[in-house]
Formats: sequence, C-alpha cells, structure tokens
Amino acid sequence: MAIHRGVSSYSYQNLIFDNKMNHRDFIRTVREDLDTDGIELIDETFIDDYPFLSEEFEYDWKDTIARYNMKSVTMDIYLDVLQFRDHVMNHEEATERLKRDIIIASRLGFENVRCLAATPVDVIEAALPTAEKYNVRIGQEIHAPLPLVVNPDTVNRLHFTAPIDEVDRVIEMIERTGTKHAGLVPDMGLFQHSLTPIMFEFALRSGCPAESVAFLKEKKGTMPDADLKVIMSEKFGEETVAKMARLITTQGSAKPEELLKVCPYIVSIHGKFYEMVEDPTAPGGYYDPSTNYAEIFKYLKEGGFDGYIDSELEGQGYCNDLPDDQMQDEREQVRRQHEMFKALGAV
Amino acid sequence: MPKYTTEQGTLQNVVCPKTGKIVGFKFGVRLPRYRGNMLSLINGYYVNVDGVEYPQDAMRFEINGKPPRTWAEIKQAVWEHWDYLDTGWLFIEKEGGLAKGKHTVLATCCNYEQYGYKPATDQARVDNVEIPSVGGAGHTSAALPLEMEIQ
Amino acid sequence: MPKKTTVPGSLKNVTCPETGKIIGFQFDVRLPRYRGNMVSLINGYYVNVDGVEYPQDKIRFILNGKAPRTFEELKSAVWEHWNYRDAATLLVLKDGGLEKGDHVVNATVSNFEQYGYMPGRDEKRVADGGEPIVANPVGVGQSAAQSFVLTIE
Amino acid sequence: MATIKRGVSSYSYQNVIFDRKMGYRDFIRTIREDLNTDGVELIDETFINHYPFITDEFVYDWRNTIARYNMKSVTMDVYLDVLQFRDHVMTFEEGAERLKRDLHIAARLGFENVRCLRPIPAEIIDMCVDTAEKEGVRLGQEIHSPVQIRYDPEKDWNKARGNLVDERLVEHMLQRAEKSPFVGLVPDMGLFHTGVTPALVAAARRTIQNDDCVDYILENRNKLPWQDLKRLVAEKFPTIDTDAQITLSLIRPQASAKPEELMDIMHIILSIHGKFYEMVEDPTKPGGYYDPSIPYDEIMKILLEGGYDGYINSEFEGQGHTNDLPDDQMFDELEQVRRQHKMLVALGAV
Repeated sequence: MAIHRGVSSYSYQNLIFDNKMNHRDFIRTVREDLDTDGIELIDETFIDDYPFLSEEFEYDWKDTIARYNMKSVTMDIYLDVLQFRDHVMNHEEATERLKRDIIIASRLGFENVRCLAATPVDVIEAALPTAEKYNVRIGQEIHAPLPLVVNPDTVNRLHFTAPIDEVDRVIEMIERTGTKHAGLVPDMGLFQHSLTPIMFEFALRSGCPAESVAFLKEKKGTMPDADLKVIMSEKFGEETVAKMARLITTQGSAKPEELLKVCPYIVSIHGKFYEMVEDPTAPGGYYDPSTNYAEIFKYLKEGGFDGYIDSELEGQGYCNDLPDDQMQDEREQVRRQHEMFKALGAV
Repeated sequence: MPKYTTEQGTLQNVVCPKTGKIVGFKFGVRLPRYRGNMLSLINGYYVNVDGVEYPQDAMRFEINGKPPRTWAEIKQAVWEHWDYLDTGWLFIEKEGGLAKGKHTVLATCCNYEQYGYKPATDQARVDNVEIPSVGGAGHTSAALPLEMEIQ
Repeated sequence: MPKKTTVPGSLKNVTCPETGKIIGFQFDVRLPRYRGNMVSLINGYYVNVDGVEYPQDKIRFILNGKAPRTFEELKSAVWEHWNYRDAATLLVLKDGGLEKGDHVVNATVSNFEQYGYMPGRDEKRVADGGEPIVANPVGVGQSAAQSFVLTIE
Repeated sequence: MATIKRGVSSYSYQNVIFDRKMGYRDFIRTIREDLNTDGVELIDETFINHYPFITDEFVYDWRNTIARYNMKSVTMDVYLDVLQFRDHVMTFEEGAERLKRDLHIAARLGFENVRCLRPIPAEIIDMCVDTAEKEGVRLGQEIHSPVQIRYDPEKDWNKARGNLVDERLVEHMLQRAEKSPFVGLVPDMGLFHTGVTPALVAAARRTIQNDDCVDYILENRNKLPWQDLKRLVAEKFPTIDTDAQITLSLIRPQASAKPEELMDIMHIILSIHGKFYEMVEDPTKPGGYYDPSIPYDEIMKILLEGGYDGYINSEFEGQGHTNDLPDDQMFDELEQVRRQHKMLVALGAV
C-alpha cells in the first residue's frame, strides 16, 4: 500500500501548446524530472483525429511507456454534448461516447478513465459492462464546488450540472451494482483554503487598486463569498470586483478529513495546485499556500489509499499576461510539488 | 429492382482533351439492386442506343474516382466496393459521338452477384465470360429503356 | 488559456488565382485551450482588425486540408477533429485586402466545447444555431483572446 | 415474459433508399417516428460504404444514431457473392472467412444477430461458430421458400434442380443449435405465402394483356396443384408464356410450409423476416389492415402460443408490382410498413 506519484499532461499545457513538448517528451519528462512513473493524459491533447485513434499513435504511446518504464494511470475524457449541433446528445449517446473512450483507453494501456463531474451517473452505470470487459475503471471527477459530505447546511454553489449529492449517488450505484470498475477521482482543489501570491499579483497587474487586493487577502475566507462580493462592490466599485470575481468566488468545498468517507472508492487523484512556494520553516522544501497537502496526505494514509496522485498545475492562467520569461516554469513547479509529495510520504 | 437504373440528365458526348475531337459518349448508371457489391462482380453491360448495340470492347467503366477501366480491368477489382448509392459512368467509344437531341438508351447490367453457391452455373461463369444480354442475368433482370437528350 | 492563439507571422493578403486580384487576407489561429475538440463545435470567430469588426459571412475557416468552409458548413463536421496542435487559417473576404505594414488583430473563438450538460443553455445553443459572436464570450473554452500586432510584408 | 417485438429491415424502403431520399440516419429515425418501435435490421451492403472495409466513422455514427433514438440493432443481413474473385469459385474456407468478417462487422455495429443466406452449406456454419461466440453475435440461417420446415424429399425443389441449397437445413441447424446458443434460424414469412395481392393481379393484367387468362388462373389457383394449373393454362392459352416471372407469380404460391410447423423451430428462431407484398384495408375491421397473400393472423397465433420472444422485422417486397407505373402510382413504402405494424400490434405484438 502506497501513495504513488504521477503527472497529468494538463500541468504542461503551455509547453505543449507551444509545440515544445510532444507525447514522447511528456512521458520522458515525468521519468527524468521526477523519477516516477505515473502518467495521466488529456485525451484530446495528444490523440490526433480523435476518436479515430491511429494504430501508429497507439503503438508509439505504448512503446514510449515501455521505454521509460512508465504506467498509463488515468486518461481524462470529456463530454461535448453539442457535437451533433442539431440536438443535445442524449444519455444513450453519451454512453456510446463513454464506451468508445474506454476502448481507446484500453488500447493505450490505461487503468482508468476520468469522466467529468457533470457526467450523469446513469451514463456511467450503462457503460459498466464495457468497463468490465476492457478492465478499465471509470472514475468520476469530484471537483469543487461539489461537496464530499452533504448536510443540511450545505450551500449549493454548483456552476455545472450535477446533483449536490453526486458523491453519494456514485457510491450508491457502486454499492448497488457491486462493480469494481467505477469510482471517484477527487480533485484536491476541493480543499483549497486560500488564494496564492500569483493570484494577487495578477489582480494588481489587471488594474485593481492595491488596497482592494489587500482587503481581499485579509478577508477572504472569513465570511461567505457572496457577502464579501457585496462589501467589496460597495468599497471598490463594480469594475474592480468584476476583475477579481474569479478570486472572490474561488474556494474549496470539503475538508481533508472527509477523504476518509471516499477513500475506498478513489480511482486516482488530481493533485491540483496553482503555485509551490519555498517553505520558510524548511529550507529547500516547498508547500502550496492554498491547500494543506500535509492534512490531505494524513487522511489518505489513514484511509488506506493505494494509488496515484497526479500533479495538475493550474497557475498558468494567472501569468499568461506576462512576458514569456516571467511566466511560470511548469516543469519547475511540478518538480517542487513532487518534492513536497515525497516529503509527505509518497513513494 | 429499382425502376430506372440509367440516370436521367447524364447523357453527354465526350471530347478528347488533346485533339478536341468527340471520341464517344457517356452516361450514368446505378446498381440495379437493393445493395452494393464488389466491383469485380460487374461482368459487363448490354448497351443499346437507338437500336444500335455496342460491343463490350467499346466500353469503359468509370467509378470510385479512378480512370475509366475495361471490363477485364474491372474483373481485377476484387476488394473494391461499388457503394450502393454511387453512380458509375459508362463510356462508349464512338467517333463523333451521338447527334444532339433525344436518344433511347437501354443499359442492362450483367452482375455476378448472387445468393451464395449455385453449382450448376458457378464454374461456368468463372470459365466463360458471359456476353451481357438485354434480359440481364441472375438477379439483374431487363432494364427499362430511357429517353435521354444530348444538349 | 494559452497566450498566443493568433499565430505570429501568419498574416498575408490572399490573391484569387484566376483574376489576380486581392480578395482578402488570412492568418492562422490555434485552439485557446489545452485540448482539441470536434470541428462541429466551432460556432464562429469574432475578428477585429485595426478596430474594424468583420461579420461571420465574410469569414472562411480552413483546416485539415479541406477547402475553405463557412461556419454553417462546420456544423456538419461532427466526426472531424481539430487536432490540438494544428493551426487553422481564417480567411477574411475583403476586396483589396490589407495595407502593407502592421495591423492589430484580435480573433476570439466562439466554441461550444463544454464540460458536459448545461440544461437550458444546451437547448438554446442548438436552437439558435449559434449565439452572438462577441469579443468577450462567456463559458468554458472561450474568453477574450489577446490582440496581437501582425505584419503584412 | 415473452413478447413479440417489432422492427424493420432496410429492404422495405429500397426505392426510397435507391432514390437517395433516405440515408441510414433517416432509416433509423423513421422506424422510431413512424412506428414507435426500436427494431433495426440492416442489409449490410446497402449502407456500409467501402464494404468490407467499414470505417470507424460509420461504426461510431451508426451506434450514435441507434443511441440517439433509443433503438436496437437486431439483425444484420449478410451475403455471399461466391464469384467475387472471378478466377475461381470461392471455396468453403473462403466463404467462412467472409462470414467471420461479417460477424466481426456486426459486432462492431452492435448487432445481436447475423442473418446468413439459405444456400450457405452447413460446413461453413461449422467453421464460424467459434467466431460467433467470441464476437457475441448469433448466427442465423435464413429459411426462405422453397425450403421446407418439415422435410419431404418428394418436395425438394432445390434437389430437383441440382442446387446446393440443402433443404434439410432445418434439421441440421436444430442439431447445431443444441451445441451452441449462437446458432439458429431466421424464418422468412414468405414460407407461408399462398394468396395474391391486388397489386400483383393488376401488374399481371398490365403485363399479360389477357384478362381471360388472368381470371382463369385466379379462379383455379386454389383448386388445383400449381403444376397442374400451369399445364392447363399453357394448353388453354397457347400464346401465354407460363414461365414468365409475373405469370408464374400468379400461378404458383410460394408456400413451402404451414404456420403450425413453426412450433418445431420456435426455440431456435433468432429473428423473423416479416415478408409482405401489400397491406389492404380489412373490410371486416375498418382501419385495420391485412396482407391477402400471407396469413399473419395464423402466424402470430402460433408465435404467441409457442412463446416466441424476439423481433419480427418488416420486409416489404411488393415494389416490383408497381415499378412499371408512374411514380405517383407506385407503392408508398413508408405507408405500407406503417400498415403492417398496425396489423402486427392488432395481432399481439408489442
């Protein structure tokens, strides 16, 4: 039993966009930069002519995985329900797409597919025979603002379509069917407790007055977001608040100890982060100022989690307005996160 | 089989791009069945225009974006499908082509497509190329003549 | 979203091979996301050059080795993928094209790619056959693109 | 609970399809919208372009369209063009290779069954059972007139003509079905064809151009064995070609079995071809329809009694009787199929 380390191709999105990293470079980088084997793939980033996966890509992917002694852990799949343009895909069509994606994942040697949090549970259930036949687990992403635990005080802040008790519904389906081929992919943004320095710097560069950023820094988390928004609108005006809207409303939706509830169902984990900062108390060590990974690891170990946590760097959006040489170094950020993972007990 | 398998509005003379002379005429045909079949099974066409029968070696068949082929060449197309809804073009070599105006065109397909084995005729159809006849062969029964016009 | 979704060095005037006249200009664009998606989901492009907005019916989309297509035609490309690392070309019809020199180009995609179902908006997007093509679109996969200075040599 | 379910073979809409007015998406949608049912039967080479090299795009789009309208791919009809290679007649081993490929194509498209032709020798079926099991697709051999259900060598039409069709195929398939649930039969209801339809009679009058002859045949066709009737017609009307297709159609009922014989094979029927030639309004039941040439009331009674649990897929074959008429007097294939489904529902199908 161990917590293994991996990386999602999402982390290197700027390098990939700039054609500086292809699928072979990606796999090699995870081995050479981080000395680990976990690979998570965003399907439509590297699979040309999707869904018509070529044998050439299939063979080359598997060869590269073998060459660097890696493991295809999770393939992230999507659900563009407007593909056909003349109608919204119905659930049966969504099931067909999920089944195809499972077969693609199987051809590429993946253990799991990660489907979107907004994928209806009945679609997952309908695809189970295919998942079982191809031995690929379907993991539904659990992403903020979905809660892990719903109680009478839970506020529904969902901006995508899912029932507020999505987690309970998936668990109910798993228990009822007894399947070993469905589970959850929690995104660690669930536990985000604070904003990070790059976010404040971004707000300042966007033209928000320094006092408004200082106010946000001080008050964020001390009151409900909606209230904070109202107060800030009065104090600093609508225009400023519009520029900071994403920061004001970004927040987690669960507590690390709630991981104990879902641990047995976790297929793999999205190690979401925005920025790794040097730890002043431990020179050469790094931590994520927005998310308490020490707590997360504590409960993952307590819950007996045996699987991969795959880095998912998402800070790029807060520095894309900067000159190239001042933008985030994605590889360095991921290296730092893995230093932290190891320090917290990952293998 | 469908009513008309010769396509109205397709009859035209064919000009050699090098000499500028009319070298023949062509028109479109459809498979006279309810499904497609392998191209190799097309043995030939009985073609009669205004009472004149044209010999097999005066014909070329054009389909699937490839240059016109003789029936002997079509016979080699054992893995090429004539997709059911596609139009094939029959080119008939005839110096000067057809006169402008109306013509009565009859084209009957001789197709080796059949419902499985028929020991009485199978080997004979392999050994001897059938001469396409007005009545057709196998499931390909007589086609209806169609009055077509060259503009 | 990535920074350079308009490809530097790609702006040029387009000449009709038959008449020799300049019929417009073109430049290349990339998907402003971290993955590719089906071509059918591309609803349109907001194109603004030097402050002039160009209407959708003046824009043609070129991708995958196919002839230029209108956005209406793209709707039926339901099994054709815009591969993530491929650039598409936007051809903008404008008699005489653009002057030589620098131009400020903004191209912002209206993309119907999204994270699964969005009841209400889904039906509207299907029924309207689109939605206003604006400089600041809202939703997954779309936000205002940065403007770039491109040069016609 | 066993139910008789309804579906349609693309064969039924052959004129609309030929005229390029119905693509496969329209075909699937039409069954849902016209008939409110889900059974789809496909003639493979009608819609699969580049056959046998089926494209992924077709596979995905077919499955998506089936999902979109909540349909079921019931049976795919496959063929065996034994002269494909032109320089030799396909061997049985080659025939088996083709059938195995067809099973694989059917599996990719999500079909439950493949219907193979009645002249497929049992040796080929035997070579394909393993593949059928592996692909999870059942292999059903068509039984179509003049094949008999209860074999009587005296009536062996094929043997008399030296055809390879083994008329004891029912017997052979019953034996094979004992060993594998992936083998069975697809009976065509033309097996019970005894009557004539108004469109056939009208076509015969137009073609034969001799009303006395047509009337004579109609008067006597239920009284005499057809061979005797044919001989009498030839004697009485020497100018009439009794071997002409339309004349024979009028003289000879196609039936080679009786509906009650379905009981012998009920347990190995994979799906049924609901062959019909014309649906006419039933004078005794306004708004109801029946086919005067095939006794569907008896057929459905036997199927219900025997507990048949599966699909009966419309196979309209009357087009040939109106193809010589102007377009607006030709059969409306969609309407004909609608009428047959009204009848099937009235007779107990769901």
